[in-house]
Amino acid sequence: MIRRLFVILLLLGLGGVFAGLVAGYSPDDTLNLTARYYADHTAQDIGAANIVTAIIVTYRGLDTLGEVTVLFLTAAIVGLVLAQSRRKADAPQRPLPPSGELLTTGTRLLVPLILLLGVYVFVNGHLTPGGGFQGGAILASAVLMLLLTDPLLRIGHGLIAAIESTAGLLFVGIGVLGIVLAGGFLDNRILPIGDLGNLFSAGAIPIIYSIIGLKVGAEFSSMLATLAETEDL
Amino acid sequence: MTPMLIGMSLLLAVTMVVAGVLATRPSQALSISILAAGLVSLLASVQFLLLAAPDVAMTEAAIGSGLTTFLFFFVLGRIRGGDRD
Amino acid sequence: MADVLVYLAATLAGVAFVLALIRFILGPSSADRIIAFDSLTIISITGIVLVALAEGRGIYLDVALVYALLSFLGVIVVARYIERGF
Amino acid sequence: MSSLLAVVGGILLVGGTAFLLFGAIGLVRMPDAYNRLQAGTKTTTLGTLLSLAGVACLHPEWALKLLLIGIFLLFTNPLSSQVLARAAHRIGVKKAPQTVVDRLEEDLAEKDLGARP
Amino acid sequence: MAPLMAYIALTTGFVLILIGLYGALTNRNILRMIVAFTVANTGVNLVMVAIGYLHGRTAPILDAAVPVEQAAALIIDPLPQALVLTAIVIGVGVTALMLAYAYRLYETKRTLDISQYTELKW
Amino acid sequence: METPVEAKVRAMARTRSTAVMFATLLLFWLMLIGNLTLDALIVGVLASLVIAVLYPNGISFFTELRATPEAFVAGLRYYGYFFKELVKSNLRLTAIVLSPSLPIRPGIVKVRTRLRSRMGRLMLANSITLTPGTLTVEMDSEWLYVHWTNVESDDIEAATGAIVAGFERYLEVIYG
Repeated sequence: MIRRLFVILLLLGLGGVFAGLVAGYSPDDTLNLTARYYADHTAQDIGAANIVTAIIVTYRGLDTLGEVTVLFLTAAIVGLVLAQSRRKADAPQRPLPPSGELLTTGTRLLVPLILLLGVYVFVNGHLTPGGGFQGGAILASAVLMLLLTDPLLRIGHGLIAAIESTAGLLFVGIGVLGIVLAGGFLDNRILPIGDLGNLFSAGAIPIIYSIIGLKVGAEFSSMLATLAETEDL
Repeated sequence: MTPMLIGMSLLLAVTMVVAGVLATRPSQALSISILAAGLVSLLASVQFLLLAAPDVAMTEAAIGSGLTTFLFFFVLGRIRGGDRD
Repeated sequence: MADVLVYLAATLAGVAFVLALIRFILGPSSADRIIAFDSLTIISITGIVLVALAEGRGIYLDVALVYALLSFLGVIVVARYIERGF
Repeated sequence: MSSLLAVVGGILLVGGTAFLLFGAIGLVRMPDAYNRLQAGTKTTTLGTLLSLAGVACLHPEWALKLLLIGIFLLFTNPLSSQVLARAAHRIGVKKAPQTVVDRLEEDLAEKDLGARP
Repeated sequence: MAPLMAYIALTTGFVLILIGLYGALTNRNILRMIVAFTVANTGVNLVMVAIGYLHGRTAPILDAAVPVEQAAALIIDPLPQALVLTAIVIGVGVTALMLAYAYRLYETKRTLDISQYTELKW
Repeated sequence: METPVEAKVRAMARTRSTAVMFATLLLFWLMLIGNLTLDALIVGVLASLVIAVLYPNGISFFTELRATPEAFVAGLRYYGYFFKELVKSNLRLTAIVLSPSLPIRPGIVKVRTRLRSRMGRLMLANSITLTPGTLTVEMDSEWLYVHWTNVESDDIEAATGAIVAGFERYLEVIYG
């Protein structure tokens, strides 16, 4: 009881702070200096129509490398934590209800389309909303749908690891290529910038985002597969 | 059409708060709590779109609501006993 | 003229949204709540399309596509969970 | 001409959302989960399709992407409803008192069609 | 009237943070605490995006509606959006990690009640 | 053991289905992109090829299609009939929902189908779900279990005539 009172007091205090923040919020009318720089220079410097993508892949490319690394470490740790709980191949399995003909056929119909949508999202990252992270999540959703139809499906961890590490190496390789050929690490101008709005424009951004998409998709898929392979408790 | 957008924003805000309360109420079945948390994320994605952030909206729909909910249900499917408190 | 109709459509969709939310709150069984969740997300797709119309940006439709896909998968996951399919 | 198209689009939009509204009323009023599912599926599908058609009339250059969303919806929406109905039947969600017959229940009692939990 | 949208989003975000914190602090079930954490996570993201919003402007994507020359007058601040995008992706990683640990904890003691785990209490 | 001839037939069927899958995916890609420039085409061909080869289980709208003129006509008539039924079903549901007494008489009935192809059966189930007062609950070889808001007849043949026959007529020509 005393505990709950303490929690409520704490939240009231925090609520007071938040109310002060909302009351003191004064909306800007114009962009600040950094945002103005991005708005004015992205089209000439990077050639990407989506300014958010330009920031993520090029202006702050090193942060994205760190982010992908964090995600990789997370997937690896999830695999490590759950490694001992892996279901044995000959362990008794409780009877699973069959997924039914409709869901099976629907999966076979929809999985290729979902994969295609994922590819579309990350290839078009520099023109439309979306990019590697979203596209990767959609690819992992296709894997999820396969797992739903057949919960005992084994997804080859070797293939996932191969895609993942190849994509990681290519990502760093393109970054280093940027130092050699252009202005710095992960500079996209190793390829011609092209015309704003074309699919083959913005230098190396579509390639980098495709690599990120494959890598993120492989990481999320490995997380899902690891969780699906644990034993029932 | 600003009034329409503001009305939508208000409706979404109220719904998100209601779904948030449903998600954290201890008397709810755990699967419904997770579903309500997923609903908060999905509606937040529409709210992001209203705030002119389509990139964030897509990320929230694909990752924040989609994958998180799936992971929760996979773990919950393994820990059936956890549904009781 | 068309503007008035768009406003009317948004109002109708809003009322439908509120009704589905009521079913989500009340729903006696978990199946009822999942049905309400499904309806809520599909009404939201109409909402996204209306936002794209109001702002005049066609690129928002990509979000609607991803949203439709992910909400569909969410419903299937919950349905398979309650029938103990995994 | 274009204003005529705009009016047609607006009317389609209002019709679609009206179906969404009727479906939501059905969702609240129907007595059991299966009937609610019926109300939910049909009206949301047609309602969303009509709204998409209306927006396509207002903005003809978006028609292709709207068509794609429509095709997607036409396949995913009934599929999720069917999976949900089967799951509800498997866990034994209560049927309304007006229900007159349930052949699936009878057949399940005879042979084991899918392990019931 | 004018910048109402940012106020609504800010308030919703803060309320969601409070709801999530309350749920995480009062619930005893580990999975419920993680659910409450994701609600608070969504609230934080909403606040960050709302701060970057400028009234009457549109998304930072250049196309026919936003020509390059007028970009600075038409778009909103892209930097918070990039930050939130990162935050969401890391958020799902953190959630997955917490869920894996919850599974392992359940494996050792067959319960999810946090007050049963007293080994590290001093 | 299968003979070399059988193996060859199977390999050919597989190649054909992969090619159809590739064409379907390319069509979807062009619809997604919305323009027909060279670079979009290159990426689309590459992506469709990789997906079609990596996921050989996939079936598409056209995999089991009978490529005859009759099938094409039947397809058009099927969609006309389908949309007519969809609108009718919505109007009827609206009438039920808005009437104060809520006149329903629900039940789950059993019907039979003659369709064999997977795509045709999926389309049949989806069509039944979207048409007046019916919702597919379970599909088990030739039997379909259908939830009916207003049970008119409990008899298998009569129910089949009322629910399935209208669509089966067209789908049988299209997919077999």
